[in-house]
Amino acid sequence: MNYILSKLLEAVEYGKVDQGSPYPPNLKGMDGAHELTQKALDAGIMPQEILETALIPAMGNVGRKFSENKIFVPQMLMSARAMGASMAHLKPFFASGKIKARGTFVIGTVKGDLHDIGKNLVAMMVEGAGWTIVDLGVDADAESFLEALSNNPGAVVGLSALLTTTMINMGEIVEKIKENAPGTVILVGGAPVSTDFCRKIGADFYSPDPRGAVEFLKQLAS
Amino acid sequence: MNYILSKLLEAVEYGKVDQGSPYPPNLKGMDGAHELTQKALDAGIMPQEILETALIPAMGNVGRKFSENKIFVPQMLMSARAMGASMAHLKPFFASGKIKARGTFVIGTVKGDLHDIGKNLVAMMVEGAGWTIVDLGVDADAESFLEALSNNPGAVVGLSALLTTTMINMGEIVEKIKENAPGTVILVGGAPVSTDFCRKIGADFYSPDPRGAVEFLKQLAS
Amino acid sequence: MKYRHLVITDPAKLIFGTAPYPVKTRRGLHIGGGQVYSELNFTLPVMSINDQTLPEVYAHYRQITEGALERALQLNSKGVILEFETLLEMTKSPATGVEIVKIMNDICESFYQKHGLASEIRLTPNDLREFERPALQRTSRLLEPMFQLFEQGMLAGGDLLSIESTGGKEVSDEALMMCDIKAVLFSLAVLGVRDMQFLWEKIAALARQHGKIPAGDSACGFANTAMVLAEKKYIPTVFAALVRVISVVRSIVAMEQGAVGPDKDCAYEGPYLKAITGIPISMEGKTAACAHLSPVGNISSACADLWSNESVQNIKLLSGMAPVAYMEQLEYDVRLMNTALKKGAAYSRTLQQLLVESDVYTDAQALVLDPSNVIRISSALIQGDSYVANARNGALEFIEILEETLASGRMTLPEMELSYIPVLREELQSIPDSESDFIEMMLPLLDPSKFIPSEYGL
Amino acid sequence: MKYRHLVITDPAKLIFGTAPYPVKTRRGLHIGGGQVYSELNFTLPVMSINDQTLPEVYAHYRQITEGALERALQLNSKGVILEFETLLEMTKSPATGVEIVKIMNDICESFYQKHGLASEIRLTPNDLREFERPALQRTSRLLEPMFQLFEQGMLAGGDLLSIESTGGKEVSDEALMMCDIKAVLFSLAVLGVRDMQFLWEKIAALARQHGKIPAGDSACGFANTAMVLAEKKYIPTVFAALVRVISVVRSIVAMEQGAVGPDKDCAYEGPYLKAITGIPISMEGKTAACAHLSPVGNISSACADLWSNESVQNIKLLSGMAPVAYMEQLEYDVRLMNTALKKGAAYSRTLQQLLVESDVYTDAQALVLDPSNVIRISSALIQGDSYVANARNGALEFIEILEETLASGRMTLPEMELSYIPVLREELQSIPDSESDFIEMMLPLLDPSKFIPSEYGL
Ligand code: B12
Ligand code: B12
Repeated sequence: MNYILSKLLEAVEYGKVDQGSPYPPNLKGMDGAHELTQKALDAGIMPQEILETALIPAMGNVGRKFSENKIFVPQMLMSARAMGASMAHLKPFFASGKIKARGTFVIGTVKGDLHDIGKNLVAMMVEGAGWTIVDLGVDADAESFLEALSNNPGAVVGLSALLTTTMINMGEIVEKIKENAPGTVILVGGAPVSTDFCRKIGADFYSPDPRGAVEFLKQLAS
Repeated sequence: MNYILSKLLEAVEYGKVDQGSPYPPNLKGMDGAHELTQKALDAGIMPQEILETALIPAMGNVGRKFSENKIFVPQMLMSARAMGASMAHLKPFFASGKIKARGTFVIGTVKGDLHDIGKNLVAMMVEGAGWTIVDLGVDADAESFLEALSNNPGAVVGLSALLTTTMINMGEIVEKIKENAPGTVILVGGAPVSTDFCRKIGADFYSPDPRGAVEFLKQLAS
Repeated sequence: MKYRHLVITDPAKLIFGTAPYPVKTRRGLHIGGGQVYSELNFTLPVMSINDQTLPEVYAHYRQITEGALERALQLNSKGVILEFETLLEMTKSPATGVEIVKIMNDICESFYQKHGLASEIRLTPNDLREFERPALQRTSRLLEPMFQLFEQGMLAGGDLLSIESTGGKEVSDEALMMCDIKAVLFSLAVLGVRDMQFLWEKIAALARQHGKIPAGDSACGFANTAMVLAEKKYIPTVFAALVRVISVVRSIVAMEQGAVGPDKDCAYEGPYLKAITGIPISMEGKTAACAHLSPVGNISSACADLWSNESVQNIKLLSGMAPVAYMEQLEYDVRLMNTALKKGAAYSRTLQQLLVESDVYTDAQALVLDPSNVIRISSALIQGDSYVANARNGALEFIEILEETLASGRMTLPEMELSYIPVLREELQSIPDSESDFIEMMLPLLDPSKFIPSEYGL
Repeated sequence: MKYRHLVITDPAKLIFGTAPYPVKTRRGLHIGGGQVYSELNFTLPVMSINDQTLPEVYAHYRQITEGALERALQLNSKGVILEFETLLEMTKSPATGVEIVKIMNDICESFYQKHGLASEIRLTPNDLREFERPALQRTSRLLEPMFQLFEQGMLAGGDLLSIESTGGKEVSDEALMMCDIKAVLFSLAVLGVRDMQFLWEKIAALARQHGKIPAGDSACGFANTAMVLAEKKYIPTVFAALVRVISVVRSIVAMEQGAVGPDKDCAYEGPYLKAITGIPISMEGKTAACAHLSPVGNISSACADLWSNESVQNIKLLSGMAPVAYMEQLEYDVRLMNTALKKGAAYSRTLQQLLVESDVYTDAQALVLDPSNVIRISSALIQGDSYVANARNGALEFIEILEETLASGRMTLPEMELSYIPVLREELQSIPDSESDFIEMMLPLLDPSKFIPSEYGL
């Protein structure tokens, strides 16, 4: 692998945002994702290659370590920030079509429900896997999902719910989506949700954790 | 009320089978259901009246006391035996059409399941309420219920299950009955069964105890 | 009866975590050797078992085992017993049961190798014979799949062998409902004993052959059924308590034939078996509220070597899957007992005292589990020359204790219950010493269509 | 902070069932007056709440209340608290919540009249304000239905008033995930404290007006969330333990404004509040495994006056409905503690010792609940001149204790956890004494779109 890219991979994996950022202590003063991405572009490396060879593998490593309980969330969040710093440079190339994202992932916590810690983690990890995220926040109703889908045709949807009295709203949202945007793939999750429930409401996939969602999306995109 | 009938009611309520039976101690040596029924018939009382004015109210009292935890099962069983002694005299009149039973109740523990203590209690109390019982025993499949229904058109069905893996067989039996004998009313019960489950499989009524079944049947017959 | 002396005579020595003859398992559990372990039992949620659903069935057992051991590990568990109590389809087609044992054993082994967490499987096939009515206890072809599952299941890693056999149940079912204590005693001390001799000779021989552990056989269909019926107020608690005492002479036959414990959880003869034979036992109480309500939530743990939840479905609670939640609850109960054991006899005695006193006078069934009463009744249970006499003596001794306790004012019972006591005593007193006399007395009173005497060697 | 001295200074006096200032209820419970009571919490199974389903919703609460009290009665319960923690729809339309309180109260009253079983309802409306983002903590129109439910609900029989208010959560949610201890301390000791002052002044006044009991407000959204995240190994347990300590200065504001306890269960500041203010408290541990897994299953009961299951859905288990099963489990735990209390201080001290020692060195969050550590940290929590200084001092004292314990070898932590300790200490030490200095330090570091300073009087 190109030296700059391998450095960038390391910077993202260990959450080094830019040269000035104090974290992680052992990379103090060294280039962060910000500088390394600029250098890579300056060196003529294709944006798509930067994404595929450095950023996504880095976040893949982070996701693996996280799901093996080898790192805590803050480390993962720092990696996500470093990836964000890198993406800022790449953004123009998405717009121009020079980079193709894996796809768009529309995610939200369903109507009546405010629990978003889990949803945010899922969004972050899916973003790390190279997807564009449209986050509808909490208390999101069917209409807002339909709107997001009409703005992002072909997007995959993720629904989160933590209450036994709001997970039932998932059913309604799934129904409306399947009616108005047939063929849309829908993932569901949240503590009270189960495979059985997923099947029952006609959603496509349930995962108890972000990792499962990422794996499923990986297969979907390939 | 006629004196003989009121004595008969008492005999059944307190489980006095016949003169010789030692139980209950305080009715020692007195006439039991056996003798009193004979006397009532000899006195020209109509069989239907014996059933309606003495036996069923007696068992109604028993059922009430039982469900208020004022007596134990053995007392209830003794009453059922006393009622049986009385019914032996009345049997011919059922055959000749002089007495009309409330209806026929076909009950069984479903396929794969051997738990029958609860089922037996239900059968006994429904019998006490004036119904003819067809007991299919344990491990009963859809075919045996259909056969019983074809022999007893219009009968009400009761299904019992105690295992999470056999209650599911209730669904299959309900389906077959509703298909082959549409209009059949089906009751379900047993520890793991619930109102939700009853609804889900398309049965008509769930009761957690025999009393509820008796009440439901009472309304059905009236 | 083989046992003529108590192994434990001092109530203070009849305590949780400690049995005179501990049982060592393959992965190093030392049951009764100074600490209590959790025994987790579980079952399927509402679903059918057939060829289509088998993958799902296996997935459930995999999820349960992984989830439970993961949680036990996180809680620094000292070790776990997982009871696999089969459902009909898993015994009828032994291959299904064996496959589940394999799945579970692989997971146990991997937790042991990777993390040092020791766990073992108790394999409890269900007694298929009762599908035939009247049951053919000795000649049924259904014995074949049952013993196939025992043998292949133990080879697949089901190291502790148990069953809740049902010999005698044909008579006891009705007897329980009628509170007919003589018929109950007949079903347990005559039919039950004879069937246990027949079954456990075979099970123990198989276990010996393969170096596995013949554990025990609790009178679930009798004593546990009685408890559930008493809990619903269908029969008197006094009666249910007597059934428990009488069960002892039936369940001890497993030990006479070579079973070494840990005895199974659900009928609570355990403390008696421990006092008389010295084996370790499994018990259940408050943490089995998922399976049935209980009048002996605390006191039942007073002498436990394994602490069990009886059974919980694999369904989702707010925290996660129910077996994982119950694993946690068991582990914390067990931690408390183990902390007391570690701190020494004064502490474990005090904890036991609290466990006992918190329940003992609230229910006749609790009274039966008080360690000092266990010792006293156990002495009565081994004095006679026949199982029948022993069962009767034990039962009468319990009535003695009950009346003393009532007279002392420490316990009160409603009139409805009290009125049963003299009747029960009288009936028990009418029972003769000799089995053959008793059989002669009972046979005419029993419904001949319900059971086949020759299937019990009668 | 109003409290400058500890009400309990001797760890031996910080014990279950006994609080310096017990609370007497309408039907005669004497919480903290010498015995522990069960507090049962429950919720709906999977279903939606709307006009069509309301009858079913009511039927669930009726079934839960009847089933639970029936079981408590059968187990000779000394009394029960039923917590009605509302769901969104029951606060948004207060009439729905009030109707449920009525249904529950009627049943409580009838058990009291017919059987003498005393029970009370803890009414816990949910904090609607968080539906607006950023939340309008003081000016939101959503405060209206919340206070309607408080007032009409207490008149309908919801005698104990609680809430798990969320002021400050806008900042803490992210801070927890980043393990940003300064931001957590800001969210609790600045925003949380200010919002609690605002809310509890009102709640206490309403309660006074109607002669009801302003109970307390636990930092569920902070400390309980941290525990759940730590349980998933998403954040270090060391960090979660610190959040618990810091929560104390926020939750004690309820008492400063007039709350008298029993404090709510789920964030475990209870023992601290009891030591500092003398109020009785509710706690939860192993018997809340239905709601979330726990690293403090036994030790959390060491100082409990109410013992709670946090929450269980009304679903069917093998034994019956889950709330009934949990009622039973709570009652047996409570019986054990009450037996010890009745036998005297030596027994209750021994039981407490076992409860504490069985957990204390297994998790940093358990260490925080050891009564002697509670006293030591509590002293640190009341020495300073501001909530900020107090929170910081308490947190640093905990780090001190943690390091002593690690150094003594009684406890070990994985490297992943250990590496956080010096970082956390350093960050805590950088926090100034004065609130205004701290605000000045923090404001530039926080995302201004997330919260509105003026809604906290800043
Ligand atoms: C934190 C929390 C809160 C916080 C929420 C903070 C926030 N910003 O999210 C606060 C305090 C605000 C809160 C409020 C309430 N809560 Co709350 N809360 C919790 C708690 C303790 C932890 C939830 C959590 O964050 N877990 C950590 C995250 C990381 O896990 P997670 O959400 O499960 O997500 C993971 C997976 O599920 C999955 N996932 C999640 N979403 C998705 C989506 C997809 C597509 C996929 C593939 C995967 C996936 O990946 C995630 C990462 O691993 C739970 C307890 C519990 N046992 O879960 C109660 C709990 C969910 N809350 C409960 C209740 C009752 C409430 C309130 C009603 C309380 C009240 N009366 O005030 C309000 C409701 C507000 C509302 N309308 O939503 C109950 C629910 C009971 C019920 N009937 O269902 C619970 C179970 C607590 C309990 N035991 O009683 N709560
Ligand atoms: C007694 C009993 C047995 C006895 C049965 C004796 C008999 N002749 O019935 C024996 C020992 C044989 C037995 C065997 C088994 N059992 Co069993 N058994 C029980 C026990 C302890 C009590 C059941 C009972 O009789 N209750 C008393 C009666 C009066 O109550 P009831 O049956 O619920 O009936 C009442 C109501 O439900 C209602 N009702 C019942 N039917 C109907 C029908 C209608 C129409 C209506 C309206 C009402 C109604 O009215 C009744 C009166 O109030 C339960 C534990 C429990 N918590 O229920 C386990 C239990 C049901 N058994 C269980 C198991 C696993 C088994 C075995 C597989 C064990 C094994 N491995 O060997 C075998 C299975 C055999 C089979 N294929 O059926 C599990 C079930 C787990 C699961 N997956 O569902 C339970 C829950 C025990 C446990 N906690 O693990 N069992």
